[in-house]
Order: sequence, then C-alpha cells, then structure tokens
Amino acid sequence: MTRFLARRLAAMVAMLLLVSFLVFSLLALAPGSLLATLMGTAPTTPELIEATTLKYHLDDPFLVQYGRWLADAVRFDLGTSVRSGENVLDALGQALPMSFQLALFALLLVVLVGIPLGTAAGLRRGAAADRVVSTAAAFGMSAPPFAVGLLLVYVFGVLLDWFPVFGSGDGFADGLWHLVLPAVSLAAGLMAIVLRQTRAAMLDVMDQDYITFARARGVAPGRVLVKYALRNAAVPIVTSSGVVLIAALSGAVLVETVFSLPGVGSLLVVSVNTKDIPMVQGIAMVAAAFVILVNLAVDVLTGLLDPRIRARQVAS
Amino acid sequence: MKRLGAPAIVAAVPLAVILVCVVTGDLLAPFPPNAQDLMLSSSGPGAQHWLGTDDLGRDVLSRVISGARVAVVGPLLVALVAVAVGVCLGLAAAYYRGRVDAVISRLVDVMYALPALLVAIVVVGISSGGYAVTVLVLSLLSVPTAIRMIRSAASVQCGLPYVEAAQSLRLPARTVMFRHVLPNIVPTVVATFLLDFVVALIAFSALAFLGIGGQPGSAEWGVMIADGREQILSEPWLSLAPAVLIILTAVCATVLGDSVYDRLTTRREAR
Amino acid sequence: GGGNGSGTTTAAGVETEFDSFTWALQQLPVSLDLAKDATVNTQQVISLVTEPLERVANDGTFRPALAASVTQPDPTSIVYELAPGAQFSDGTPLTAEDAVWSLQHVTDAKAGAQTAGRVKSIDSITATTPTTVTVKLKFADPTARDNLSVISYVQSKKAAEAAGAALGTPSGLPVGTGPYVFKSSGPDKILLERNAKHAKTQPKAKAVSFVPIKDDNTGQLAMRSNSINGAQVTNVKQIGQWNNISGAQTVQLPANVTSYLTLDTSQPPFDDIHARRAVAHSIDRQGVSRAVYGANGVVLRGLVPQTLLEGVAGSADTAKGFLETLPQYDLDKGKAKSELAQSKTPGGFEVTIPYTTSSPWAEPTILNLQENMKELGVTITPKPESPEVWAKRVFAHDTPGIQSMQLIATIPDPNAVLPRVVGQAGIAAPGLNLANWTTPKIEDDVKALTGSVDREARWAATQSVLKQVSEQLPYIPLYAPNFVVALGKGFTFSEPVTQSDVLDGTWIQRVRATA
Amino acid sequence: MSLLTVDSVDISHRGRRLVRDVGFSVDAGTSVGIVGESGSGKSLTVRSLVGLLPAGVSATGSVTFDGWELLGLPERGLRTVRGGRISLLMQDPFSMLNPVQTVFAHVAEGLAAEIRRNRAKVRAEVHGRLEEVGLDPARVARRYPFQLSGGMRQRVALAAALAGDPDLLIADEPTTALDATTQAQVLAMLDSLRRRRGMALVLVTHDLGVAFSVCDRIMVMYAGSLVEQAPADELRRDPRHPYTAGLLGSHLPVDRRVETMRSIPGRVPPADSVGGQCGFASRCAWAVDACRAERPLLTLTTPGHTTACLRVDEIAPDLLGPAEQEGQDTGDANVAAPGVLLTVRDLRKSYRDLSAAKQRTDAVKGVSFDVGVHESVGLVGESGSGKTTIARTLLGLARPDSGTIGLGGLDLTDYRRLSREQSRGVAHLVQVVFQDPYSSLNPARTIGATLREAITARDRAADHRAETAELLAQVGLTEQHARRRPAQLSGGERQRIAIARAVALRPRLLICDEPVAALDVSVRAEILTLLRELQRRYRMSMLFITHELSVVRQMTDRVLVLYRGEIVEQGRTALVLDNPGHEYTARLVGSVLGLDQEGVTR
Ligand SMILES: Nc1ncnc2c1ncn2[C@@H]1O[C@H](COP(=O)(O)OP(=O)(O)OP(=O)(O)O)[C@@H](O)[C@H]1O
Ligand SMILES: Nc1ncnc2c1ncn2[C@@H]1O[C@H](COP(=O)(O)OP(=O)(O)OP(=O)(O)O)[C@@H](O)[C@H]1O
Ligand SMILES: [Mg+2]
Ligand SMILES: [Mg+2]
Repeated sequence: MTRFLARRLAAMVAMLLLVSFLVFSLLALAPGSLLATLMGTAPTTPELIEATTLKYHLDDPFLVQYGRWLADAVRFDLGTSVRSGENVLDALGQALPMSFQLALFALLLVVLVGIPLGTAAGLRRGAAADRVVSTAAAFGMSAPPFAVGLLLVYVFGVLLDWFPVFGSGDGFADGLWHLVLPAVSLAAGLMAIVLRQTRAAMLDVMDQDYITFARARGVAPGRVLVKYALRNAAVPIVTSSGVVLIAALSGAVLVETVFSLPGVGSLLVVSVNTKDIPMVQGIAMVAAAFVILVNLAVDVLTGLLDPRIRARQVAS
Repeated sequence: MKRLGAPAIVAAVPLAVILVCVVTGDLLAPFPPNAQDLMLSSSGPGAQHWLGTDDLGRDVLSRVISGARVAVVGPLLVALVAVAVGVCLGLAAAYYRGRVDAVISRLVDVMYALPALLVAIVVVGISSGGYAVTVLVLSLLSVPTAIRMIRSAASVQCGLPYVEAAQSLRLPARTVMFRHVLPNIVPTVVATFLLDFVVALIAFSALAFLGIGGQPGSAEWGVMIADGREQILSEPWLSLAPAVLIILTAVCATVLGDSVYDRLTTRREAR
Repeated sequence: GGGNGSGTTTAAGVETEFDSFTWALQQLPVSLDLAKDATVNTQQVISLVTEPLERVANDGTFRPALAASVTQPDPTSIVYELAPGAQFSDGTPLTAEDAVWSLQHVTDAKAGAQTAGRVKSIDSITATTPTTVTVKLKFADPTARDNLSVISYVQSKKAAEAAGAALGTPSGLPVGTGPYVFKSSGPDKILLERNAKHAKTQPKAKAVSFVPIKDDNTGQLAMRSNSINGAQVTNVKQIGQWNNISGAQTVQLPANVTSYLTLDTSQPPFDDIHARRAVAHSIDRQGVSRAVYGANGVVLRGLVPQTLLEGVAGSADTAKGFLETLPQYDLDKGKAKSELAQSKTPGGFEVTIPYTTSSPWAEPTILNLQENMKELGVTITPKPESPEVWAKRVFAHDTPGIQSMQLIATIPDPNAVLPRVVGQAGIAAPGLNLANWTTPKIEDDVKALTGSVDREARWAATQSVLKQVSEQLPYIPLYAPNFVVALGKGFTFSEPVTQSDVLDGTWIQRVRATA
Repeated sequence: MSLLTVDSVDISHRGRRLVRDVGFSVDAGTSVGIVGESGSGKSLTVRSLVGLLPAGVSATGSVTFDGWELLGLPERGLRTVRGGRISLLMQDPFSMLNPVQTVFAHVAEGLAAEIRRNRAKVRAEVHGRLEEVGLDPARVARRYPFQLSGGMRQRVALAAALAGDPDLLIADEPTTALDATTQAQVLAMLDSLRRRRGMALVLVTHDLGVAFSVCDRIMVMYAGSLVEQAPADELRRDPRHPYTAGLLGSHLPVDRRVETMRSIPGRVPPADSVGGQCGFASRCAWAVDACRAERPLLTLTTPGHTTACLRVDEIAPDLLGPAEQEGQDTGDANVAAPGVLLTVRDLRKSYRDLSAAKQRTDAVKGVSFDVGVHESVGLVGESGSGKTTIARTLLGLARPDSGTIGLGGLDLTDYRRLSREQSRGVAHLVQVVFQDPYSSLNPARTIGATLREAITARDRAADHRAETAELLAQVGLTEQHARRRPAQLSGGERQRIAIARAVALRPRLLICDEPVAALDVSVRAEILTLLRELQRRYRMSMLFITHELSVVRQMTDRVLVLYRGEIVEQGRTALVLDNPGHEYTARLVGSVLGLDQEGVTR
C-alpha cells in the first residue's frame, strides 16, 4: 500500500508539472501581446513597459520564462494580480474558505440525500417512489445550476422570504444559514448524478447472485443491505462522488456568481473577464491540485473498499 | 419508437417541436426576433406578445423560437463531434486493445478528470473566443466521456465470438468495427450523443450566463437568461422563458437517452 | 434631479450612534491607491479614510478640509496652509511632507498614475514651510485647483513608503487622517472602523463596510435582507422596485454625468462626416432613454449636461438657451440612408463596438443602432468588456471605430469634460480624445478653456466647442441619468447630499438612524 | 410425513405461465434430483420453495415445510426458515460469493446466533466448517473470493450454505460450472455430507449422470411441467416417458464410439404455449391426436414411479433404454490420409494477469503437435488449461510469444507478416466454430447477411443466394431461416448457422471450440453428427476442443491431453481413453459420470 501511495504521489507530481505547463501557457492564449496582458490596467508609459518587461523577463524565450515561473510556483509564489496588485496566494487564501464551505455543505447534501435516495430507488425498481426519484434526478441533471439558483432566489428569497439570498453572513450560524440556498443550488445537479449512479449501482448489485444466495442462507436483511448491497455498490458510488466533486468546481463558479458569494469561483470569473492571467493561473493550479487530490482519494478509497482493486494496486 | 415506452414518446414531442424551430428558424416566429419596438419596451405577457417583450421591445416568444437555432445547434455540433471522435477512437481502443487501447485510455483518463466547464470558462474567457471557439473547446472536452462510454460498450462486443468469427473471415478491421460492432452499440452511441448534447447545452448556457462566448443581444437562450437576470424581480418572464426551454430540452433529451439505454440493457437480458 | 426623499415618506433621523453602515459599490476598488485605480469606487472608499486638502461642491464652491486656507498669489501658484492639530490614525502628526508626497504620488505620470491626466499643468510641488504646500503650475490653469481638490487625499508618507509597491493592496492599506481607518480588505468586503484620532466631528456610524454588488437586482435582494444599507441605483428605471423594499427610500441627487458614443475621425469609415451623421440618425435616443431610464434620465442636447455649464454661462437660463440652439439628430432612417449614400462607404461597413458592461445604457443603445443600421448594409457587432478591460483600453488610447463612453464630472465645470475629449493634447494615452478629433479652432478654444481665467472667454470657448462637436459629430451625445441613491430600512440623511458629497466622503457625516 | 411437500405449484411472469402444476415431496434425509433441459423451469421451481423468485415472477399453490405453509409467507416468516431449516446453493461459484467479504465472514454470518456471540467459538466453528468441505482454514479463511479457484469457491459456498445446519439443502446445478474432476469431488463431498448430517437434498441438474450419482429419487421436468418421477435406479433401467427415454438415449458413451448418435428432434416449446396438451407431443414419435387434446397428468405406473404420458402402457416396449446402444462400437471413424496439414512447434503464450498487472499467466507453455490431412484431432483438458488459447493463436486472434505455426504451407506464426493476398487465403485454410451459440452470431444481422458475408469472403463472384440456400439445407435448416435474426433461433439452430458460416469458406482445417458444451443434451448429438458429416463431405481436418471425454470419443481419431498449458499425453483416442498413460488423464477418465456406473466413480 505504501508503495502504491508513493507511486501515486510521484504520478501526481508529474501530472501537476504537466498541468503547470498548460496553465502557464494560458498567457499565450490571451489576445493581444503578452506585455499588454501583464500590464493589466496600468497606463502604457515607456517606463512601465520597461519595468514590466524586466519583471516578467519577457525578453527570454518562452520555456525559460516557464522555468522561472515554475521555480517561483514551487516556492508558493504565484505572482501578483495584474488587476489589483495583490499577491495571488493571499487573494486565494481569502477566497478559498468560502468555496470550501460551500463545497463541503453541498457534498454533505449530496451524500446525505443523494445516496440514500438513490439506494431506495435502486431497491424498489419500477415502484412509484423509484419513478418519482428518477424523474426528479432527470430534472436535476438537466437544470443548469445557475437556473436552479435563480429559481431558489426568486421563490425562497423573494416570494417566501425564508432565506437570505445575498452574501455570506457573519459568524458561523448565520454563515451556514446564508449558505443554504447556494449549497442546495450547487447540490441539486450533483445530487442527481450521484443519485442516478447509486441507483444504477444498486440495481446492478441487487441482480447479483450473491444477494440471492445471501438471502437464501437467511443472512439478516440489514446485513445484506449494508455488507452486500452497499459495500459492493460503494465503488461506483465513490467513483461518481469523485466525478461530482470535480464537477462541483464548475458548479461553484456559477452558484457563487448567482449568490454573490466571495469565493474562488467569483474570483475566477472576475479574473477571466479582466484577463488577470496570474490570478487565473493561480486558481487553475489550485483547481488542478484539487482534482488530482480528489482522484487520489478516490483511488485510495476504492482500494480500501474493494480487495480486488487493492490487489491490482499493490501488484502493479 | 413505441418500443422505447411512454416516457420516451412524451420526451420526443417537445424535442421534435424544438427541432422544427431549429430548422425553420424565424419562419415560425410571430415577429422578427430582433425587431425593436421601444414604445412597447418591457411589457408583460399579453394578447399580442404572448411571452411579453424585453427592454428594447423585442418579442420574447419570437426570440426564443429563433434562438433555438443558436442554442441547440452548438450543443448538437459538440455532441456530433464528440460522438464521431468517440466512435472512431472508442472502437479502435476496444478493437485493437493492447497498446492502442493503453494510449487512448490514458489520454482519456487524464482529460476525463478535468472539470470541463471550468476549463471552458478559462480558455474561452481568456481567449475572448466566440461561438466557434466555444463549440471547439466544448467538443474537445466532451470527447473523453464519449470515448469512455463507447469504448466500454464496444469492449463488451469485441470480446464476443461473433467479432472473432468475423475476424476469422479475414475481413478488414474497418469492416469488422463499423459493420459488425457499431450496429450493436447503437443504443450506447445514441445515449452518448444525447448525454453530450445535454451537457453541452448546459455548458453553453452557463458560459453565456457568465458573459463568456455568447454574442450579446443575440437570441441565444443562455444570453437571454443572462440579459434578463437583472430584471428577474420586475420582469421575470424575460429569463423564465429561455430557462424553461433549456431545462425542457435537457430533460427530454435525458429521458430519451435513458429510454434508449434501458432498452439496450433489457434487450441484453432478454437474449 | 430632485431633492431629498422622493418615494416613501422619510422618517426623521435621530442623533444617536449606531454600529455599522454598509454601502454597496458596483465593484470593490481594484486598488485602494487612487493612482492605481482612478475610479469613483476607489474615491468613495478612500475619502472616508484620507481627507483631501479641500473639497469642491457640486455648485463649484470650495470648502476647506485639511487645508485651513488656500490662496492663489499668482495665476501659476496655489498655496495650501494646513490646519493645525491633524494627526494620522497611527498617531503621527500630519506635516506638509505628507501632503507633498501624496500630491506628487497622484500626479506622477511617469510612474503611471492614472490620476495624472487630471492636472497636467503641474510644475512642482514643494513644502515651503512645515505647514505650507506650494504647487507651481506651468501655465495659468483655471481648473487646476478644482481638479487637485478631487485627488488631493493625503496619506501618511511613512506608511506609504513602507508599503512600497503593495500600496493599495490589503497588505499596504493607506493611512490617513479621515474619520475611519481600514480594518480589513477582502474580496467581498472592505471594513472601516471609526478613527479615534480623527480631530473633527465623528460620524454616527461606528463602522462602515463596502460590499460589491454587480447589479441592481442583486442590490435589491441584498437590501431586502438588510445586507446593505445604501447603494447607488445604476438602473434608475428600477427606482420603483427599490422603493417597494420595506422601509427603503430612494434619493435623487443632482448629477454631472455624460454618456456618448465616440467615433474615430482619423480612420475610415468615420473619417467621413456623412457616415457619422448616418450613425447619429440611426439611434432612437428618446426610445432607448425611456427603455433604460424610464422617467429618470434625459437625452443630452449637447456633449455635457446643463449643470456643468451653469457656472461658466453665468446662469441656468443662459446655459439652457444655448443648448437649445444646438442641432439635434433624431432617429430618421431616411436621413441616415441618404447620409450613408453620400459617404465614402455608401454600401455600408462592418464595425465592432466595445462597451463596458457597467453602463446600463450601452448595450441597448448599440443593439438599437445595430438593428437600425442593418438595413443600410452596416453590420455591427457589440462587444461587451468588463469595466477594467474597458478602462484599460480607454486609458491606453486604444480607439476602435466606435465605443461607448461615460464620464462623471468630478467638478462642475465644462473643463471636467471638454478639454479632455477634444484637441491635440488628448490624442495619446492617457488622453481621452477618443475620436482623435481636433481643428485649429478647437485648439484655440481648448487653450481658452484651460488657460484663461476670464469667464466670458471661457463661455465663448465652451459654446464654440459644443457647437463644433454637434456639427462635426466626433461624439454622439446620448443621455444624462439622474444620480439615485437608495437607503435601506432604518437610515436616512440628516440633510441633502449631492453626487460630489457621495464621492468626497461628506455623505457619511449625514447618515442618521431613524430610531 | 415428508419434510417438504409441494402441491400444484404454478409460476408465472406477467400472465405467462412458466411452470405448471408441479407437485412432489421430499422426505427427511433423502436426496431428490430434478433434471431437465435448460428453460424447463427447474430453477424457478426450487426458488419458489424459499420465496426467492425473481422480481415480477410469482407462484401459486402450496409448499409445506415441516407443517408450515411457505408459499405466501411474508419475508419475515421466510427468514426464520432460510438458513436454519432450508438453504439454497446456486450454480455459478464465480458470482455467488460477496466479492468484498472474506471466506471467514461468509461462513461466520450463517452460524447460529448463540455461537456468533462468542469470538473464539466463531473462529473454531468456522475453521471446523471449512475443514468439513475439504478446505484448509489456515490458508483460505482470510482470503477473498477472487483469490480462490472455482472449485474452492463452490466449497466455500457450500460451507456457507450449511453454516446454519439446515434440514434441507437445495442445490441448483452446483457443479455445472466446474471441471469434470472438480465436479466429481464436489458431488462426492455433497453426498457424504448429506449422509453424515442426515440432511435432505434437492439437487437440480441438467446432467442425468450427475443426478444418478447422488440422488435417491429423480424427477424429470419438461417445458414447465413434471413429466416423470421415479427412484433413480428404476428411472435408469426403465424410463416410461418418451422424453426421459430420449434423454437417456442422447447420452453419449465414453467407452466406445457409436455410428449414430441419437437425439430428440425438434426444439423445446415455451411452457405457456403447451397449456392444454402434452408438452412433448411435438417432438414425440408416439404422439397421437389425443396427446395434443389434453394435458396428461402424472399418474402412478408402478409404486413410487409416476409418469405423465397418455400412452405410457402402449409404448413401454418400444422405449429404448441406454442398453440399446451397446455393441455399436465402430472403432475409429476414418483413418487419416497421409500428409500433415498443421504443424505447431513449441508454441508459447502468456497473458498479463487480470488481477496483478506485472505478473503473467503462462496459458500455453511450449506445445507441439501436428494435424494430418483429413484427420480429426481432439484437444482435451480442464478449464484454463490453454485449449482456447491454442485455437486463438491458430486463428490469428492472439499472437504467440514464441514457437511456429505452419498450416498448408503457410507460416502463420505472425499474422501481421502475411501479405494481403495471403491473409485472405488464410480464411480458406482455417475456420472456427465457437462454444456459445448465443453470441457467436452478430445479433444485428440476419442469417442471410451473415452467410452472404462468409460466401463473398471466399469468392466475390459466387452466387450467394443459391449458395446460402444450399448451405442452409446442408445444416438441416430451410431457406426461411435466412430472413431471421439470431434472436429468433434456438441454440441448436444458431450453432448450425455458425457451422454453415465456417463451412462456407471450404476451410481445410475446422477448429471447433467446445461446439456443444452450451447445448442441451438432446440436441448435442445432432450437431456432432452434422459436424462429422461435413468433415467427411468436405474432407476437412478438424481440431476438436472439448473437456468432455465422451464427445472426444465420438468425434476424433487422435487426442491431445492438455494440462496446465502443456501436452501431457497424446495418441489414438481409443487407446488413450482406455489406457490412460499420464496420471492426469487417468484422473480425467476416472471422473466421468456415466449412466452405467453406480454412484460416483473415482
Ligand atoms: N426473471 C424471469 N422473468 C421472466 N421469465 C423468466 C425469468 N426467469 C426465468 N424465466 C423463464 O422461465 C423459464 C424457466 O426458467 P428456469 O430458469 O427455471 O429454467 P431452468 O430449468 O433452470 O433452466 P437452466 O437449465 O437454463 O437453468 C425459462 O423459459 C425462462 O425464460
Ligand atoms: N485475454 C486474456 N487475458 C488474460 N488471461 C487470459 C486471457 N485469455 C486466457 N487467459 C488465461 O489463460 C489461461 C488459459 O485460458 P484458455 O481460455 O486457453 O483455457 P481453456 O482451456 O480454453 O479453458 P476453458 O475450458 O475454461 O475454456 C487461463 O488461465 C486464462 O485465465
Ligand atoms: Mg436454472
Ligand atoms: Mg476455452
């Protein structure tokens, strides 16, 4: 297992390196000259042009620039925002907790609602409950998160006035209260994905001979549900949860925008719209690290859950 | 169609209507979609303008009808490209296995892990790309899912003796893949196509909502939602109509995809 | 514009302190250093922390602030005499050195100060005594004092130098003498606390926060949930919606705002007057104004609103009378067609029009133009830009064929607009002559406007510029909306505030709780 | 009183009657076999006993166990019966165990509640139970199912099924998926366990040999109905129902070669189509109109022997017992013409392990053999011994690691080195018939299209219409079949099409990879006869892969015995089977469950 982890970590670093190159190349993607991009909103005086050229070593070849950028990035220096002159990591540090809370809240909803509902639907294939849940899931899958958000704002924030629909609140309880609608908007689509995956996995598992054999031997229904059905459905569920967590990154951007939450998502939208490349690069690196970590977590978890996967991981 | 069951038929009707709008474009719209009537700006739904007008006095109904083309064609293109590439590479990976499969699958694994919408936001946003760039980027990002789904369905088929029998007849690989394997994974291909379509539809609208990739003022549904958002408290119909259409299209496509896919599994069970 | 308290009835304010007041900005300042982000957003925030040497009111009168007296011994010198006893929030006393540093900082064109373009006549800034700052001008500049007053926020030189390049970021927050000090600055909120060291009257709010609210819709939601207590209404058509919020009121303030389209006269197709006229005749200004502002905005008759002219014209009636003589271009497809037919591009042309998403009028106007010119063979592509990108392009003098433009006049004088947007001097970054338009007569007029202190001469020059602009159409004047502020439940103003009060920090002294 | 009494049980699915009017009883401590071909309703019948019918399938009638009525009992009530009183063992050892649970847990969870409370007791008990089924607890207890072989898994499942010490064990084809040798071992163990515990056993199987080896009494099912039941010995000696007689007659002898292999013509009708008549009438040589007018009931013929046939008395003398086939030994079918068609030398092939990427399984370890012109060579060996791998390398579906393959003058070691021309030629040299008739035809294409493709692959100019008709006739089908799709055909018919497709290319070598393993006993002989005929007609050589010695005996001149990827013995089929030289061959021969032996032979 340690060897597996070590190997995975090495692969992670390699992936990050690859991603870092792509992320750095974002610079080249922006329309207009590199210089113009990096000068941001500052007026183009010759002095500033010279200073900017020097600061970013724009006269060096692209690869050398990349190397320098990477060396800084490794030392946790992702540069400063073109837009505000703020240190990118500081800005990220301020925005991350918000997004993290939102994601965690949504993930909790997904896990506590999506998985049980999916399990229930999978156990009662074709029943009314299954059909209701499956239809709801089809809607959840198909509704853009921002549309769900706007709808929730309108219904629960304006018409009914039950929840605050703006900002992040003060203190823990108020903050949580403020996060209810955003988290629900974010979770709706993700819940649908997990629910459908869970349902499919349960249907698949419930058709298996080992379930029938267990029941035929008089194994207690609780045990059949937990140790047979859920344990075997767990791998696809965990895998899809990983996918969902990654999808949450994109969803969070929309939801934070709708609810004006000061998270990484809103920061990204502002930075993209203002072509604040260092900030976008910083966010992209953080997102990449997150994605890689999620995948690692999924691998480790599925390995723990399924001895066959574990054996393959240990052997390979 | 009948064999797909009631939900599929119910889902197919709105899709057909929308497709008709896509094909006919402005023909069905009661007003020219961009005609402005500033005297009638921001009027609510009524006898003349069923879904009301926007701030420039444009007829919302006409705009959602004519916007269907832009709103749907992009996602359709994305899904088409994704499925076309997915079929070619997915079949190749399943058929040749070994190194071909390893290379394709590794690539797919890496790309599959990407948060697609996020990447699209960054790439399209930074490059200030328009509709074409959006289609291109989303197509690229949809390809891994398509390859994955088609590869796994084709792998099952390629392991079956009828494929080996065809190989034993020494038919060219192309013939075996496209004439023998492909017809047997049609439901997966259709399901993949519809799934990619739904994902792309949502992605397009999300990008437009963020003000990325869409042409402002156009009748594309996502742009209409974004434009109407500021008036959601005073003139909710502006964003409601396109939002309902996006959700309706996506739900119907999802349901249709599910039905096609379910039929595949039941047919396999029934053999 | 009207006075205080249109909309719902206003409860009277009481003279008690309250814990906090939250004000919404369209977006938070990109930097809290005015030199790096010369927008009204920034000014609104820093004017509570740093005080200017003096303030200029909407009607053009000066009010002393840090400077007890300001004298102009000759046309090319301004002497500020600092009032005694002021100290920075960190306890160090205010000296002329700090004021000199601050003025030099915001007028330093070489270092790229965005504010440098406001006063170009500066020759030197020196501390002539420990309490005296003397500004020497290169020539007699009638608006130098006005313009300096708007950017003369004095910050601690020591603190600013310690912050270095980080000045204006959360790790380099300016230190001032104003009623508040920075407590924190984040992406979602800037929090200010009362400055115990502030020498003058303390405002009633113990803390003030600024939060970013992109659009009116969000603003209304935020005010409903009491997340904000005040905001500027950008979409003034929605005043009714704001008034519907329980306990909220809207206040219409006199405003000096002008919006217009710029046509680059140095390049085809707009180097041709007929093409420009075709454009002017293709915009339904009345219609769009009604669609965007409802009853709360007017269509401009000239490039600047009447309020900017009243001082130099001598009276409101004179100004009004003059504006009525200017030629107007109303929507007229026939004229547009014949004008285009006479131009060098009779068959039409293609053009992309960038505009900032922060101006609610821009997109509808351009879409209106797009639709009306379609029949003439003119293809128009609207291109939205974030305010930052738009501002960057404008300050870099990157001039496409047409673009949207909006100026908030910080002083009540035609100089706040006219000399900046016409004449040779503005045809390079960071100049705002985005039409790249000038004539020999214009050069003379600009000289008179900026170099003369004779009101009559300046009024003549003003009329000349406005007339030429209306005839030659380097710019198509559009609208002047009212400046509207919404106040949430439980708050009111103790006396009327104006647009300049909102920008220079005076307003906070007038915020009162209603119970 | 009997332990279990089943009375007029009907089972249906959405109104379709799948099982009709089944009734029987099981006495404590006895063993009952239920035999019948696939789809006859055996599994549904036994699953209805413990209330484990698939979703949507329901049963009516009465099932009493030890005085309790089980049918219609709610799940809660059934649970008290399952495990402790009745246990069910299923067919597929590879899917019956929970993949994420250890062997220990499987056995422990079935133990009585009072044992389960004490850890040490559980451990001792589980180890005891594993020893009981012949497993080494120290080695096996901590493993997961995927780390065990099929035979071991079935033993674990058996231990788990018996953990609650049931009075009745129902075993649904417990050995079908196992090798002949393993099958014999598991059956023997099942039998001895039953005797030792005094437990009753209901054994479901489609293999009469298996039933005779362990059961006291045997019931025969056909198309959803019971058609005959009798004590095992009596049924073997004296079958009264034409179907039973047919089944017995279709059994291939392992000890001699017969000229005509007998089978039951026709195909099994769906149960719900034969409600008002004798289900077997359409395939019965003795059927008269009366048989089609009413459904015959089970009637007592001799004490303990019931038969559902109207004409049971009239036809008794005509029914053939297995003894009839005696004396038909025809020796070797044909002596091979001189000349060698296929030469395989030192063939090696290994696969990357499925579970561990870096380890490799040696599927074939240096195999050399020849196949002569017009010779039929058998390839026997247990599951996983590499038979299919060899076939696949010959067909170019897998690339050998080393070694050479020569076929009709071509070097086929590496198919990629063949020119286009040669590659097309290879199709005429070698063709194949696979085991599974259900998946060896493309479900999306009609039979006509499938055959046309094969015909044009041989000769683009051929008149495919005429030839299709001819081919179909040759394999005993009609032209109508050309328009159908595989789903509309029975297993036997599909296998005929697969054979026709192979023969269409006139190959010089026909490889048959277990062509009858997935078919019912009654149609096996037809297919084997057809293959024999075609081989003779087209003078093909044949490489016949199978794990059944009786089939090898009938079909081949020479046999190669493959054991763990190596050929351990080869020689004339009769010689090898009669006097096995290698210890493994002997074991293989010893584990054949013929109809003639008493009990299990070792
Ligand atoms: N879940 C089900 N739904 C509908 N029909 C079923 C179902 N399971 C079995 N059948 C049908 O019932 C009939 C009897 O099936 P059953 O499994 O009992 O046969 P069997 O004798 O056990 O055959 P085998 O030897 O193939 O296991 C078959 O025709 C089958 O198609
Ligand atoms: N594609 C493959 N990948 C990995 N291992 C394989 C593959 N095909 C076969 N093997 C392994 O090679 C060995 C030989 O398999 P093969 O299929 O040749 O056996 P067989 O004699 O045909 O068995 P059976 O009687 O079960 O058909 C087995 O251990 C099997 O697991
Ligand atoms: Mg069965
Ligand atoms: Mg095999």
